[in-house]
Amino acid sequence: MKKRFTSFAFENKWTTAALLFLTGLLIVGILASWLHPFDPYEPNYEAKLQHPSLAHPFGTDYLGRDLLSRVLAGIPYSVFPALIVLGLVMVISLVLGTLSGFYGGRLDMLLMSVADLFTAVPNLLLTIVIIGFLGFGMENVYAAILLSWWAKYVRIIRGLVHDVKKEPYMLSSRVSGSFGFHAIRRHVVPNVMPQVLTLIILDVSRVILTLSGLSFLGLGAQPPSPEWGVMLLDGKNYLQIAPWMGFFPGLMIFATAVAFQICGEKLRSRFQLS
Amino acid sequence: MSKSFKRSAITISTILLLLLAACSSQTEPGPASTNKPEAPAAKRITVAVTQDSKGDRIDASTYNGARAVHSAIYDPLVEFGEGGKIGPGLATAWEVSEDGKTYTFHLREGVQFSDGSEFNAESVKFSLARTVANEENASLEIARKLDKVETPDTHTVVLQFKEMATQVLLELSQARPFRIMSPNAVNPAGAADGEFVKPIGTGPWQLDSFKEGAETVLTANEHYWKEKPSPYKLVFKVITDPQARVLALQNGEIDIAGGEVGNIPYESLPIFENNAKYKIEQHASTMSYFMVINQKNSFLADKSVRQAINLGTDTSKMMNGQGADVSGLFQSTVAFVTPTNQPSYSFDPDKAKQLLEAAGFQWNAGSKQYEKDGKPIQLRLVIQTEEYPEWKEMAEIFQSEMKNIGIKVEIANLERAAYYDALWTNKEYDLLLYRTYTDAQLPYRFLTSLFYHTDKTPGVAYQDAALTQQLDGIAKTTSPAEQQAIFDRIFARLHEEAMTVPVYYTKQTFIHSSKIGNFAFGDIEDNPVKWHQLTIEE
Amino acid sequence: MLRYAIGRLALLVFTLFLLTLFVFALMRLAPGNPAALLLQGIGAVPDESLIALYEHKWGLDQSFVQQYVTWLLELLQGHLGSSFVTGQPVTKEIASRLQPTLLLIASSFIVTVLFSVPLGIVSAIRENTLLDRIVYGGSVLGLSVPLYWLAILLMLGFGVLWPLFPIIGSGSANHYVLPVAAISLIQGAYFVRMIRSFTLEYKHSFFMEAARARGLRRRILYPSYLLRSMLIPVLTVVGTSFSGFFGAAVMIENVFSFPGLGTYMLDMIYNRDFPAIQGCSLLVAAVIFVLNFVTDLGYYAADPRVRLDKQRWEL
Amino acid sequence: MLEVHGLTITAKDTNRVLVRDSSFSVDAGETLCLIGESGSGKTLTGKALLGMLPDGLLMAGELSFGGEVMSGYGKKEWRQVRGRRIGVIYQHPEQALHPAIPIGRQLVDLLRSHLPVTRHAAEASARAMLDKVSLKDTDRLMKSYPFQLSGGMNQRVMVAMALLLKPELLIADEPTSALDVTTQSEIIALLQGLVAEEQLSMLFITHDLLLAGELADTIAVMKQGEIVEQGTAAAVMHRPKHAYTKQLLNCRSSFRFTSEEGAYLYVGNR
Repeated sequence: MKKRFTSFAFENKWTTAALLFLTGLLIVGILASWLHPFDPYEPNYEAKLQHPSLAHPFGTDYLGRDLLSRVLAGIPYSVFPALIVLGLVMVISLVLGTLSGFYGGRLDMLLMSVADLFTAVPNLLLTIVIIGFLGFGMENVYAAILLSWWAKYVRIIRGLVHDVKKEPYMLSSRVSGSFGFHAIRRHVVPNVMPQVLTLIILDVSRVILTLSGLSFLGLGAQPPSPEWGVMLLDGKNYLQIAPWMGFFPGLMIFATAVAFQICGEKLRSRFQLS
Repeated sequence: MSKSFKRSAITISTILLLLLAACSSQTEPGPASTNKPEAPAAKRITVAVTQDSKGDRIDASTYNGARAVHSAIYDPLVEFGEGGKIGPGLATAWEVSEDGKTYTFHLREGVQFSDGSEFNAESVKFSLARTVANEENASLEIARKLDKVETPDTHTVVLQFKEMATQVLLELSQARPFRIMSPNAVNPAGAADGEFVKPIGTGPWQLDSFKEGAETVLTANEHYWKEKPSPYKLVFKVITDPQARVLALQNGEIDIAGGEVGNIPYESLPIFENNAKYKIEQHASTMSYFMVINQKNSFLADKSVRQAINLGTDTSKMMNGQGADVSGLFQSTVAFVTPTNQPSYSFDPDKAKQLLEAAGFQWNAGSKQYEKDGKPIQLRLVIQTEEYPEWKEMAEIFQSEMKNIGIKVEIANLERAAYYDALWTNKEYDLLLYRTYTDAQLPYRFLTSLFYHTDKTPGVAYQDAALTQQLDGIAKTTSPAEQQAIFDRIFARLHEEAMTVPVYYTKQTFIHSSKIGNFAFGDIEDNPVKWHQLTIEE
Repeated sequence: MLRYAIGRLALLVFTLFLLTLFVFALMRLAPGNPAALLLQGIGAVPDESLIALYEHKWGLDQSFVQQYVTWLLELLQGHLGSSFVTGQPVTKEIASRLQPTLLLIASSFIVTVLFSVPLGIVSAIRENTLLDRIVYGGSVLGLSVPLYWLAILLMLGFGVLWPLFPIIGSGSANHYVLPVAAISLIQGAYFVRMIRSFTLEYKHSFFMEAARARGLRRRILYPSYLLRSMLIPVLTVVGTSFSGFFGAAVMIENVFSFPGLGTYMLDMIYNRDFPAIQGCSLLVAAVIFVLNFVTDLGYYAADPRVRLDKQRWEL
Repeated sequence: MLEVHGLTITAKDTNRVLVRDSSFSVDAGETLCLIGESGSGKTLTGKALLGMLPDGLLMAGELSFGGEVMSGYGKKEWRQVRGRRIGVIYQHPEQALHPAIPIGRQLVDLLRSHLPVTRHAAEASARAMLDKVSLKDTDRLMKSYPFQLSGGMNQRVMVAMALLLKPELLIADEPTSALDVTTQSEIIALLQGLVAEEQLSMLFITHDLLLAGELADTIAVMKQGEIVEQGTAAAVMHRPKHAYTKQLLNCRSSFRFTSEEGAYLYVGNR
């Protein structure tokens, strides 16, 4: 397995760059506390809204806090939870999507109607209730995102499973009486995985942006959290005065998204070959 | 083109058409509504507002619709002047009986409603009766205490109250709900409980057209009695997003924005400063931001902690330094506030620490917090940013200042409904950033609604028997001198018990394009600008 | 086919019923009391007596089941009760705000599909060329920019610095240009990525290689062989995007101050106007379910394996 | 007919050699069997003959077909050869046919890609070809989809499609490995008949030595990308020189029996 990984890592320069960026994120995210040049939370009124400079490569925000430190401190609040949420969404929707796509019939009907239910309910309402009910805290915001996202994935995965189920080799394996679960594990999942992986990779940045959207509607992370989505929202208010306040968190979200895309793409092609 | 391609293209397009049909099956026939062809003469002055003004349901006896539109259409009997002085409105003179139960108003002659009908005692009787009949207004003093309304002649109205009423003139001067509406505005005409038809008032404007969620258009009332009616149309355009309002000002889709009615975030002001195309108008307001204290919290029950918090708050840092003049809960523009009668806590973090230590709090060097028998001082500050976006920055500044005096503050930026739930019902806050009311509702109505404390109805912001007694005293006298003496003691009591944490005195800020001339602020914040005096210079 | 459609419709009605119950319960759980909020809005003190007055007027003092049953009976007679905030019947309010939203969603849907489906396919066919890289980069950028940011940037760019289009309200046709552009770019980015990866998947499938091995001409190979096999995945992507479009419309309507269903719904949720929220979610859900239903029919038509599952050759 | 000299296929990024310096030839009307275990490069060789190597692989060596050198062909030239002068059939016919397009249409599309024929004429010759591969009820078959047909029927359709344009060479890449034993022998019989009747030369790729022994005029044995032994069928089957060929011969089954049609029925060593 080791040889496989190194070949994967240094296959081409893009993948290497992406992997380096992600490991960098991981390391800084974990060791963040003593890595920032400045304190990400302490206001410094003399240095309000300063242009990006040598002292402050990303400039400063409306309270004079160094944006580079805040962006670095924001990693554990933005990237890690996004991955956890996506992991959970993937597991749930894979299970439900496969079951309903593979077995069909009443189970499929029921799952689809519940899925339709969750896609149709305005997810703002859902989020307000969850946060209002479970109280504040980022895990509740993520639970809300989870609840409103799983439905879409189940529907897509069901469509994919539908495709795979019709493939001839699937017919032969069912004809030969292989037990449903075995067929799913050996045939359906490996075949659906490449598409599901693409799906999930696509949505890494969207989870962070959904958070930013929720903060736009007054439900996101609490001040003074350096979560990227919230910083993006603050940046919008200072668009014409201090454009860097929105630009750099946005740039980080973009870079993270690109890195995940590249790794995901390469992982997916590896999936296909093996 | 091979057959197979045509076939698959057809399949895809049919599916798309099906989707489109399903989508637009509910749309009403007719093309997208384009603006009505503009009457060539009337040029338009466009004002940005944050919410739909529900122009077609602005009934003078209710709180429906936007305050600015309400006060542009209807006039009050008496007007609210600087510092709470009551001036003549539709009533030229008035007398208040010794026992405060009889108010006699002498009405202005020769005034007509916008539909040409006569303004007289009958129309005043109709308006007041309709407002009192509406149970939603039950909490107002006039609605509670009014006995009957007599009209000895066509231009005199006498209000008889069951018991002494001291807030009559203030309530009459407010934007809602006691302004005067023509009896023809309801069906059947003149019936106090008639069905509302169309807003007809004596004010400078009348309703021209209304497009829900988009705009309310007013035209001048040619019969306006006070000044020359405006030659232009006044358009209140709904723009919900603050940045969109800034951009709409920049590209000329709106001419005026700001104040409470269409606020422009203060951080966007630099875009318009020293810019010839725009003019920034500023005017003192009567509203101030302050923090409500929850006495149930174990730390906040201790007066020295409340005082320490006041001393530790550097209000000069708020809103980029504009908060420097904060001293006491009410601004100097509020009625009964004199330069000397409002003691206040000036910024002194060391004194704050001394107070905490005197009250038995030990400094824990490790957590850099004060604690008492092992429990560090931790407070939850609840705010909302939907109506007041600037509160987020203020909360963060407050948080860091409290850290300097060893108090840990956790900010909870709640969604609007959850915020008001916390304030009015479930009390899940230690500190809550709120704001005072404005103009005629200050100081008495604001103080009674938040600080009046009885066993049956506990005080919302603070529960203090002495303050409640003083408020009762106000209700027993109509003489300004006596009321002033009581208010002096009330302000002292507010300060002495450190019942609130004043944070910022608001200012009314309007921005308009420089082609709009003769800009003048109105008498109350609900009627912020004398719209009818505005001119358009080419 | 008919039996399948009827079964699906019955399921749809059942799900709608489930939805109304779900939204009804959700609103009772949400924090915030409609009466207190209304009183707060008009500057009165929300004390118990006034709150009780309103709650009685709106029937909120009845039990949950009672409220739901009365609401359901009213629904069957075709009206959705009247809004707390304005007192107007909800049906009238929704009707007056429906057109801008539907026009916005329909036009952005068409624009998105027209530009992103072909772009996704072409960039997959011309894999690893310059075009593919640009499309790849652009779509990732589209996936990393929040919708409200893009909307503001478009307003600044094409409404202020280079004033080509109006930026407020839905007055005339060119009021729709920037909002539709904002929605289409974001949704388009997602479509392009999905369609491109599906096309790659099918492009490398065995029957395409066999077809090339038979020397089939490109003019037949791509338009019909590749496209025909793409029908199902395209439907999957399009079929699951409707609620995404509506979510985007709510956000865009708020930034561009569109007098549509989006702003209305957001206001009503903030004011906890139960009948209005109930009515809107029912309508939105109905439209989304119908569109999902149409997509399923599309599956049926597009995939012969589903259609002719029963007619197998018996040797 | 088909001359291959020094064919070498290497992977671009890891430059691993997949097929090393292989040379063989197929004369007109003859059948060459290319034998080797899976992964020995036999399928890759088949793809190289049609210029269908997946990108990421490099081809060296000289290919000539009917006297013309093909190694330097561009896309356009290859398209003239594929399907028209060289036909291909695969192991999984139902995957090689488009799942959502009726069989008739796929045949007509093939014809119209190469010849300026009207739709009607194309359908007629398609039907004729289906008869030729002894498929019954062609009208209904033309409108059916691959998933509706059995494995054997699909393979017959593949053969019909491969021979529709009267190619000179047929490449058969393990056409019978996925079929049950009876269908397998029917397809083999069909191929033998067509080769004889059409004077067709065939490159038959398989891992089944016995099947090769029965079909082939000449046999080439491939091991890890290299042709280790080449010669007439009789020579290779009875007087194998290379140890690997002997090993392949020994592990064939210990018993066989004869079915009515005289085709050998045996249990192959999968």
